[in-house]
Amino acid sequence: MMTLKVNGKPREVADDLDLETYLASIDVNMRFIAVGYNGQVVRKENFAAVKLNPGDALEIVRPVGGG
Amino acid sequence: MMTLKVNGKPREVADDLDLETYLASIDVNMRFIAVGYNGQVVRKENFAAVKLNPGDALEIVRPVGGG
Amino acid sequence: MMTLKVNGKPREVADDLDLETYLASIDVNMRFIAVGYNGQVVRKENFAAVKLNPGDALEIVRPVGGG
Amino acid sequence: MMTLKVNGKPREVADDLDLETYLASIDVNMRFIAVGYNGQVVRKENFAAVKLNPGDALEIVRPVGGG
Amino acid sequence: MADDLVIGGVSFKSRLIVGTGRHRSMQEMVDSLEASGTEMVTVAIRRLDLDNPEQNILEHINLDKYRILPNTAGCRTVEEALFVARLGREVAQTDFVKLEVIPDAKYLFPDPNGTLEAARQLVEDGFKVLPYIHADPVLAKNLEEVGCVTVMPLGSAIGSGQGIHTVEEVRIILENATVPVIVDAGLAVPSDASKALEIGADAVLVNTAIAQAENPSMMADAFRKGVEAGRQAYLAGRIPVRTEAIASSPPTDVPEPAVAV
Amino acid sequence: MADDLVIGGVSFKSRLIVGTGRHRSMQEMVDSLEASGTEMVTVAIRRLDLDNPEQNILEHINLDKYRILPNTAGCRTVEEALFVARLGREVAQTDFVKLEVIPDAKYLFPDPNGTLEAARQLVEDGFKVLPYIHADPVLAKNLEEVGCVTVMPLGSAIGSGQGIHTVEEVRIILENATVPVIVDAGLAVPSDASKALEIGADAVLVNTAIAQAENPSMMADAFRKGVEAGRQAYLAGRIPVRTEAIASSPPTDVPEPAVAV
Amino acid sequence: MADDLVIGGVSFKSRLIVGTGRHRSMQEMVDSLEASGTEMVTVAIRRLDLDNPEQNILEHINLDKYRILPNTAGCRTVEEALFVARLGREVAQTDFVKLEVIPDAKYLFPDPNGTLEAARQLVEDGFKVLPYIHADPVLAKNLEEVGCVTVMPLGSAIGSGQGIHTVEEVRIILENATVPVIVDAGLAVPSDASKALEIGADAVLVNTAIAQAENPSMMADAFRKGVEAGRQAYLAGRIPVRTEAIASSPPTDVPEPAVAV
Amino acid sequence: MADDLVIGGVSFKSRLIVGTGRHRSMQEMVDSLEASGTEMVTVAIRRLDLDNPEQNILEHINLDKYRILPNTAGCRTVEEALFVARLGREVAQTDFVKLEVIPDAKYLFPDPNGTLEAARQLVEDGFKVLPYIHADPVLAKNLEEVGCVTVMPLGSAIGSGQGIHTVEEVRIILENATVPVIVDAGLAVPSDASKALEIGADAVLVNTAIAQAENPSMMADAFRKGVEAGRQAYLAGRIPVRTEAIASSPPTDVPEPAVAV
Repeated sequence: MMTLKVNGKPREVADDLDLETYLASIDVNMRFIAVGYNGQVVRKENFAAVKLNPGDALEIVRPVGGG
Repeated sequence: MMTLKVNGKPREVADDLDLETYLASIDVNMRFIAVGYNGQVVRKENFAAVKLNPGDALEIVRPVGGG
Repeated sequence: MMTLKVNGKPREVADDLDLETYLASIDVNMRFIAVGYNGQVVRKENFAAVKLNPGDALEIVRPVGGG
Repeated sequence: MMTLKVNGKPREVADDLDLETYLASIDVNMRFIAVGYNGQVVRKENFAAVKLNPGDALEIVRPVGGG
Repeated sequence: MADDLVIGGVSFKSRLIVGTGRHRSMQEMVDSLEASGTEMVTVAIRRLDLDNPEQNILEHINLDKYRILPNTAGCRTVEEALFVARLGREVAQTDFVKLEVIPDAKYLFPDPNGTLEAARQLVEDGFKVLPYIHADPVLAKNLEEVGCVTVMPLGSAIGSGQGIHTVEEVRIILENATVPVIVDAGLAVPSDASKALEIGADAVLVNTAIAQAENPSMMADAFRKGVEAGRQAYLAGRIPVRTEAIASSPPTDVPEPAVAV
Repeated sequence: MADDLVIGGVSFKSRLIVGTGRHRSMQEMVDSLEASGTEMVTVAIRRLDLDNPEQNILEHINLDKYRILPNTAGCRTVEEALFVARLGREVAQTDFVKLEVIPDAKYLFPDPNGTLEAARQLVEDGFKVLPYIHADPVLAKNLEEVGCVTVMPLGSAIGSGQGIHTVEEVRIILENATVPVIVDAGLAVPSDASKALEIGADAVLVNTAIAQAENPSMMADAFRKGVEAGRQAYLAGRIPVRTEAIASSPPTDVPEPAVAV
Repeated sequence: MADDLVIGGVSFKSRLIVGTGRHRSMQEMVDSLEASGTEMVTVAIRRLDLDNPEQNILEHINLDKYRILPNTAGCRTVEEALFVARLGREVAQTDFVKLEVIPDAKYLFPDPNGTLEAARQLVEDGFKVLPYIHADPVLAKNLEEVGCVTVMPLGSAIGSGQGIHTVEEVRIILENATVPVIVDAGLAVPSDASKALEIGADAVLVNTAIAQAENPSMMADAFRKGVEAGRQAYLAGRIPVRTEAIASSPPTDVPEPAVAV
Repeated sequence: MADDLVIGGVSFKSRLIVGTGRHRSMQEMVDSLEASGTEMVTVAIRRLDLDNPEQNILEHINLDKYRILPNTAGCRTVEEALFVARLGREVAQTDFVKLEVIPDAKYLFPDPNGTLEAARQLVEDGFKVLPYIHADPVLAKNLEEVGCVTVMPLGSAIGSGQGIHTVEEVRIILENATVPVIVDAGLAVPSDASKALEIGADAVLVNTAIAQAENPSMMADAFRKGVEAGRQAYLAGRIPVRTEAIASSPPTDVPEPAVAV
């Protein structure tokens, strides 16, 4: 197991995990979302290529009402 | 002949004249007009009954653009 | 005895009384005041001449702070 | 002779001249003025030490009415 | 949404009353009345030119669409106003009259006492009186009490295009009024009209702003929309004024560009 | 009348941009977007709640009708704004971004220097940047020079409903601008929107005034009309402001109640 | 500089008239009259409390320094105002009267018709009448014509501290007036007083702004200075308003940080 | 009452800073400085005219009475401002500088980013910087954070005489500021100065309003009084603003003209 920082909170996840698999594991609807990985935005097509390491910071975001 | 004051100007008219005859004599289109006779408003139906005397003041008016 | 209306309130006073005597009887300081008698203002010099009758209305006034 | 740029205009001056000598030569009242030499401000005590070279830019300034 | 304006027992869908003065041509006037969506238009009463009688303005106005509101513009005294009001009633066959008693030629401000006196007599004489007044809350109340069917406080000087200087006074007039309050004079742009209706005014009267615009019909349509916008905003319930800001986007859960440790 | 607003090469018929924040329900939001006639709506970018993921707002918005304008609301620094702008681009698949760099929580006023720096980097990165700024004419010009596709000067504090305090500054921004000028923040009623467009502003952005009105859909429709009224008035050519009055009725030929001599 | 204010034949050096109401103590009143530099103070006329007659306010006011101006505050009708004016004349042995006919308890706005009628009768009765009115230019002229020695247009509601809403109307009153124009009611701060005098008003009347300030004497002195400042600015001839800037420093001969070539 | 204004460690009794530009004569300038009661005056730095050197302005100003505040007027860029600031320091032997970075010739509005950058460098170089800025609360805070000894938000365009358009923004700047806030530019009359000080501004800077008045000395004295009035009013605690009226005379015990029954 390893610990990631996901949306500001620590999360225990399995070792040896890629971003795409992780997102699938937590049932994130892929439509109209974006993911920041250690401060960089990752295009959807690259999710599989991103291997997660302990301490990685993920920001999984979606649009909300705003002005 | 006698002199009336019509719309502020003196006018020579025949003696022994009524308002209706006078208005007809000067080709006033009767639609959408009104007549003041010595400061009183005369209804159309009474034009014939108004005998004109020397010095009478007539105001023959119509609507114009206004705010 | 008779009843006057003084500053809006009924007051029992002796019969056969003049305004000057009445004002003296109630210790009114004569300086900077004025008196209305049945809606008329009475000059000071005339106070003695005003005989009071039942139902007379007196307004005894002085200046107060105002803008 | 050499050419300096003084207050934006070319000026012919003798060769081998220092700032103090030059200012004296043009009768500049030293009170309440300042001198910029090639974009640097020169303190009065250093005027003598500044040797002038062809093409040097001098700004000789004084205060004027301003808001 | 049934939200009619009722003046003297007559219902109106439009809250824009339009003046017919100062138009560059009869056609521009007709077109801008059409574009404005108005249902009541003012006219002035003047002497017929006996030497060359041109066509009568009422021949150009569709009387089935537009109610005529004769005014007493040009009258400086009570006596003049009464006479012109009665001539206007005869001309347009209506008991509606826009009462103006205006001694002052420079700013065309109305005479409060003369207006009240004339209103009293015209009401007695059976008129439905719409008096043009300074935005004086006590005068407005007095006119209502003598039986006027509206009050028409001014925004600023007639034709000045200064907009509405009298917002605070109009608010107070509205608080006390039981008859429709129509803001008249000085309006220049649709936002002036909207503003009046947003604070609760029942209608506005516009003339010069339309007639003298470069494109009167387009401006008339703009005022139509501005009046509708203002009325709807009044009914829709505006937000309060606050000193400080309130974020329109949620203040929390903002993503952080934190890099890995 | 072809009078489109063009922002970053995209044409819009509507000059009303609407925010999606602070609505009482998704249905009220959808209905008021519809009533407003807008073609572009703003959204904020926030962390997904992993524990209870509610439905995504973009599932409710008809993307064929409304262009999405992600904002960087909530960002206090350049770095945060760059990150959120890039997340927003990914979320909404658009290169449009409403840039907000707001260090001040009380009045939500933007940082002029941070905004300029972030704008510079986002333009380089290919964004079409719509920056939210104080109504500072020099800053507006600087932002235009670094390649922003509009400037968005504020009227007053976000959500304050104070209206437009910055009319004079906006006038000056308009004089110099070669990109569209969109007045944003503080608008409360349609007359605020009309006023902005009457002086030549190209569009307005409204959120709280609609979302928090008692009747959001009616207010949205009112703003639609107010914006159209203001734009038309600008195009129709308003009357000048005069110090004195000009009669809207002819000053001469007034009938006189003269009695016979 | 001989620049006296003359009201009803009486000369005043001070252009600040002060009300004596709403003070927290007689001493605060006396001190702030002193600090204000005023030469005329208003008082109200009320029933003596026969049961416990406290000391008379005029015992506290130096009648050699301050002329007394009795008012008719509290009167709603012409009849009441006439009666109270006559009582006031007797009380203070003066023919000056500040006329108030105020039917409205909420905003304390005056009745234009009642005020004109009462003024007419009081002038006939030998009074020097200073009428409190709405800022209505025609009414102001009418009051002058019946013989009032000043007109006193209101700035805003009495005691409201809203300042002067009626600047444009006061300007017009000033254009036409041949008697002194005194702005009364609503003033809150010295800038309100200065503003009135800067546009040419002859004096101001202040009460609540001084009496209810945290420090009445300091505020009274501030108003004294503000009134003097406003009058001097009027006499000194202000600069015109311009749309564009004009540099206060010379635009040319700016030194350049040019480096050597 | 010890109520000094402290700027950069220097105490001032007067809260009026005066510019020396645009005077019709040196004598008028000297007289109006005297009348203004100021303790600090601004000067610009310009090239000496080598061909006809007229007398130096500082020969006319009593340096024991007036602290000199050189400005960087005329500078469009950071580089120019740094150079002119340093020349000014040498000319007047002071580390005080009024920083102006103004790229815009028409309205003379300052560059927020250039001003911040120049301020940062001048502070590092040991200057006491008084920056002229748009009334932008965030920029004002940024300038304070880099070490400026005041901020000087503008009221309106320099020399325009439009007064203070930025009252709301200045209020917010005052809320957050820990350095003195000096309102500069656009003031025309003493009421403008009073207004600024009444809301808590620490001082004002005035030039054109005095120099170009018909009578500069009288106007200078008027501004002196206006500034004192405004400051005292601020300290004396103004009355609150109310929607409704409050009678300044007692509402009860009004005598009644009741006649006998």
